[in-house]
Amino acid sequence: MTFAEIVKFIETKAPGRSSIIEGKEVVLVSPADWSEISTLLKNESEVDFDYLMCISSYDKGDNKTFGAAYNFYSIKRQHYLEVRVETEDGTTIPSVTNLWKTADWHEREAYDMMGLQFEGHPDLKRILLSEDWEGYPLRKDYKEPDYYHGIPVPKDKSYWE
Amino acid sequence: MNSLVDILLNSFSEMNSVLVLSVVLITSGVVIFTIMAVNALVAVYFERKVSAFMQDRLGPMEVGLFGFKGGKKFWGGIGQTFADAIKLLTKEDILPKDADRFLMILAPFIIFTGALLTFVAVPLAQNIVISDFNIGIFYIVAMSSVGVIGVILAGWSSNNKWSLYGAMRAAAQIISYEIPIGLSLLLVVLVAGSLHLGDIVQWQADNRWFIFHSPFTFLAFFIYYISTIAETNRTPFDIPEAESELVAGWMTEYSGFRWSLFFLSEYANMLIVSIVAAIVFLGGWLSPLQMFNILPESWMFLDGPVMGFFWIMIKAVILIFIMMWFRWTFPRLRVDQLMYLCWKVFIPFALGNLFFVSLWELLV
Amino acid sequence: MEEQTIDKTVFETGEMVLNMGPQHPSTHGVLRLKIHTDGEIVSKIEPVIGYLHRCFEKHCEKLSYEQIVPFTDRCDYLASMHMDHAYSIAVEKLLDVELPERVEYIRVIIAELQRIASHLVALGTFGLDVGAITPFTWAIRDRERVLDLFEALCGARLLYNYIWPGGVSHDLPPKFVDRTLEFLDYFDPQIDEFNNLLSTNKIFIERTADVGVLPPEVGINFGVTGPSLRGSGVDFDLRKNEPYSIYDKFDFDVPLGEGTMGTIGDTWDRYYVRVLEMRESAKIIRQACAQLPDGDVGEAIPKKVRPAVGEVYGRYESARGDVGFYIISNGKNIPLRVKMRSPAFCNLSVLGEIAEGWMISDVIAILGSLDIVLGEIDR
Amino acid sequence: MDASLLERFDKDNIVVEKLDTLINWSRANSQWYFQFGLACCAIEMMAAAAPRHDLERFGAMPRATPRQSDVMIVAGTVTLKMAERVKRLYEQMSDPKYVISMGSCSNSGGPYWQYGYHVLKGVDLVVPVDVYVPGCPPRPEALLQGLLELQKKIKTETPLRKQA
Repeated sequence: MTFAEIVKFIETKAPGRSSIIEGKEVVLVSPADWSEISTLLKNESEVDFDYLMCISSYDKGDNKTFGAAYNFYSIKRQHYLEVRVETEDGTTIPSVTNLWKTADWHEREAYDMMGLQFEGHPDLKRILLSEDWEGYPLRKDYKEPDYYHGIPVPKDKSYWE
Repeated sequence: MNSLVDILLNSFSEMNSVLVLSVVLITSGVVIFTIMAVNALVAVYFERKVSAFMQDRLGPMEVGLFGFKGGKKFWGGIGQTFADAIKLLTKEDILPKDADRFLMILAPFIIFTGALLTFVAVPLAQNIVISDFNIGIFYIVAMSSVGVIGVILAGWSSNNKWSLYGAMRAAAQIISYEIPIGLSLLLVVLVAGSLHLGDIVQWQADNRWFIFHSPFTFLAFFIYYISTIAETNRTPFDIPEAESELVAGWMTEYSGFRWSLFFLSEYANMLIVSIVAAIVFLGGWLSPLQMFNILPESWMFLDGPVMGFFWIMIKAVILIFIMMWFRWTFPRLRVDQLMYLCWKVFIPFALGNLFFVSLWELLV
Repeated sequence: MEEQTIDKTVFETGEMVLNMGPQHPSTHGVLRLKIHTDGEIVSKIEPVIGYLHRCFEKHCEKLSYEQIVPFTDRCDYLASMHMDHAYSIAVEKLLDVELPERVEYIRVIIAELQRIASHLVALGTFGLDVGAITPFTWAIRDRERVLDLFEALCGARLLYNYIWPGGVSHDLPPKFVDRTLEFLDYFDPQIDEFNNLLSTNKIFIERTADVGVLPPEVGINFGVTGPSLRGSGVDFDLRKNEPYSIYDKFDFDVPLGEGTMGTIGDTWDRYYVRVLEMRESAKIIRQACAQLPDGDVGEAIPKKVRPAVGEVYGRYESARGDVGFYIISNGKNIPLRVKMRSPAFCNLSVLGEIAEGWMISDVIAILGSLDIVLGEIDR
Repeated sequence: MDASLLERFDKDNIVVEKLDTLINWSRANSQWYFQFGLACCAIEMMAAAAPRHDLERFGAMPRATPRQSDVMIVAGTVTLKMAERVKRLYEQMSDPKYVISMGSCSNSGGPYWQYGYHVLKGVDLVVPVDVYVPGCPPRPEALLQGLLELQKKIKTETPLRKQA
């Protein structure tokens, strides 16, 4: 199926719940509708997205809008779809762990790096950084700490120059 | 008058009995310790070279012996094991804070004592033996099991989970594999009618080597040999130390001198089981020349008693080499497969062997 | 007499939590596994990762498109060329440039050589995990020959920085094709030798056959890709399914696990698929070398990489599976966001699912068969 | 007896000096290294141990446990999450112990020096380093030279006498 066909299919099944970002082959879904749409993508045999490739979190740079981009692929039907769920900081995105197990670690990573909250995730904790790390490093306004457990993080650059 | 202890007892017989006892003990101890140390030095170098050649490497090359650089290709690195030994002796010995200090110190000595005591009855040739027991085989089998106590203590006292796993595995493995070893040796005892190692070799001189005696003794040799590999914790049965699984198994927390005692005992055990296999199944200090009888009469000096040490060592070294060959070729078995091999393959076969060899002796 | 009370907790039994790593001989780097065990049997595994988190994605936000290439190298350090290639493909998709044919051929030759090198390490270390040391040294010995080729190509042994967005850094050195073919002639019999030493060894089969079976549905659901998924019999290889570069011009098979020694998708299958893939890679290299056209490799390299606003999801079949680069551009020469979809990250997440109920030794074998590289997992 | 020799005998103790040489010789030539692969450099460390380069020629062989190893080759990037473990593993090693810092990352943070918020800028911030091997990654030959430099350093030690 091509992108247009997939969009049409989603529109017939769940009218008005999704939109297309202009000029791009990307479906935009609001967090409130995401659990419905994701169930549709997984379970309807016409689309049958059995393989969730990647969840990429992003920060638009205005300190407010954060989003997650979901890249799907269907190994059976060999087609591709990108869905974005955007949220203002503070609102949560429904987790898709119950549909795709691989989302477990990807969502934990998005939480760890960007601070996105996933509702319904079984064990949402940091994955790459230590439990006691402060801040979300991939946010544009992140400042790296001076010390971590007494170890200096940015090395004193004075004697290098 | 054919063992070191006898000779010592006779030569010092006029002295006070306490003095005699201590002289005998110290002399024998020093002799055995020397044998073990030399064995470990040679065997470690041998092992490193063998492994290197199997892996397309060169092995130790650069370490000469105090300025002596050695030959070009093979003998390079001849000082390697000396350097290792001195380094290990001068290295810090760590006792972890939460370890059971007493047991942790005791364990290596138990293992070492086990190997040392076993050596008492192991002949290096006809009449070259520390003490000539008339129940030699029985004594060796009994004494070589002492070591496992040390292994369990070492694993338990280290207060390390890897060590504990290693110890539990070792306990299961070593005790299990003693049964097929005992059964295979029993078969030889049954045929030869003696527990005395000299008598067993004499029987082989009169008849033929045990490995060629009957199909059942042939099989028994392999059961014995493979079981001894398991008994000495060598690959493919090295699951108690299993470097890629248990870090270093029951030796994980040991360092320096105490660890070198483990090392010494391991190689001593290899030598012991190989010599026992050579004596019991491969004709001990008998030369293979007599058996095949292809060389002219003038060569028969090779067959004499003087050459006994040479022949027994040749056989033992070949067996040790095969052990090393295994180690650098095979992957490692899993715990349950190891126990399966012992309880469901070796022990039934060894028992069957025992039965059939009795029939063989009756009928043939 | 005082009444004696017995502390009942003494007799209670419970699970033991074993902490494997971050420093352990067979965790392939700095992975930590929290293993809940009942005796030798493993009841639960929790992988703890992040001990090699080197802030790749942060660097991507600070550096220009060209400057990111060395960092992609260091992600999957066993298959650096694949990472470069994957990233370059994604950036080229964003830039919409057409490459000279020679560049594509060079890239394919290099990528397949890299696949051989990477699989050799994977197989060797897998041998190490199950306790066989010699296969490892043999594999490294053969890998050195591939590294020799790469060294002639770009002067580096491990991290190459050779494939760039828009091309390759420079043309093949003289006689490179001859030397490559020479290597392949040497290498084909080595695979047989390796099989004799390890793959068909009875003990090895006992250790790996029927162990840690990964059912295809579970694998797909967990996002497992690459040889690990193909070992379960799923015919999914991007080189065939969605041919990128010029893979549609070559004739090769995609080896699948067939359950030769046990169940489909067991550890042995995952292992053996890699052995077969090395043969297929050799096949591709031979074809590419025969067809290699002349031309200028520097033709398409853009002076300055400054893509238009947009985003792209580039996919690539690396030695470990499906690598994805999700790049969002805001029109500057520095990307807004680069997210790397790491195959080993997803492959590792399935470990807890398939390794439960097996023994500690099996967990190590299963982990080895998933062929993880921590640099790529933690990024 | 020569007065100067006598003086030397009193001051330095010739016997101890010779023993020092022996111990240094053994320590220098039996550097068992701790398998401490962290990242990219670990692959080059493995290559150094493998057939073509063969670290074992110099008597170095890998040990899996810190207790039995003499030299820790920090091969790869040390992250902040890992730093405390590195320190702990170093403390678990038995004396005398040495550290070879292999590669730019463990020397100084390497390419991750500027923006790596989670990368330790040099392993020398947590453990004392004896030899730095530069390179990203260093070639196996470079590691071999690092080992030889360490041997030279060990041979200048005086383990039995008080340090001046």
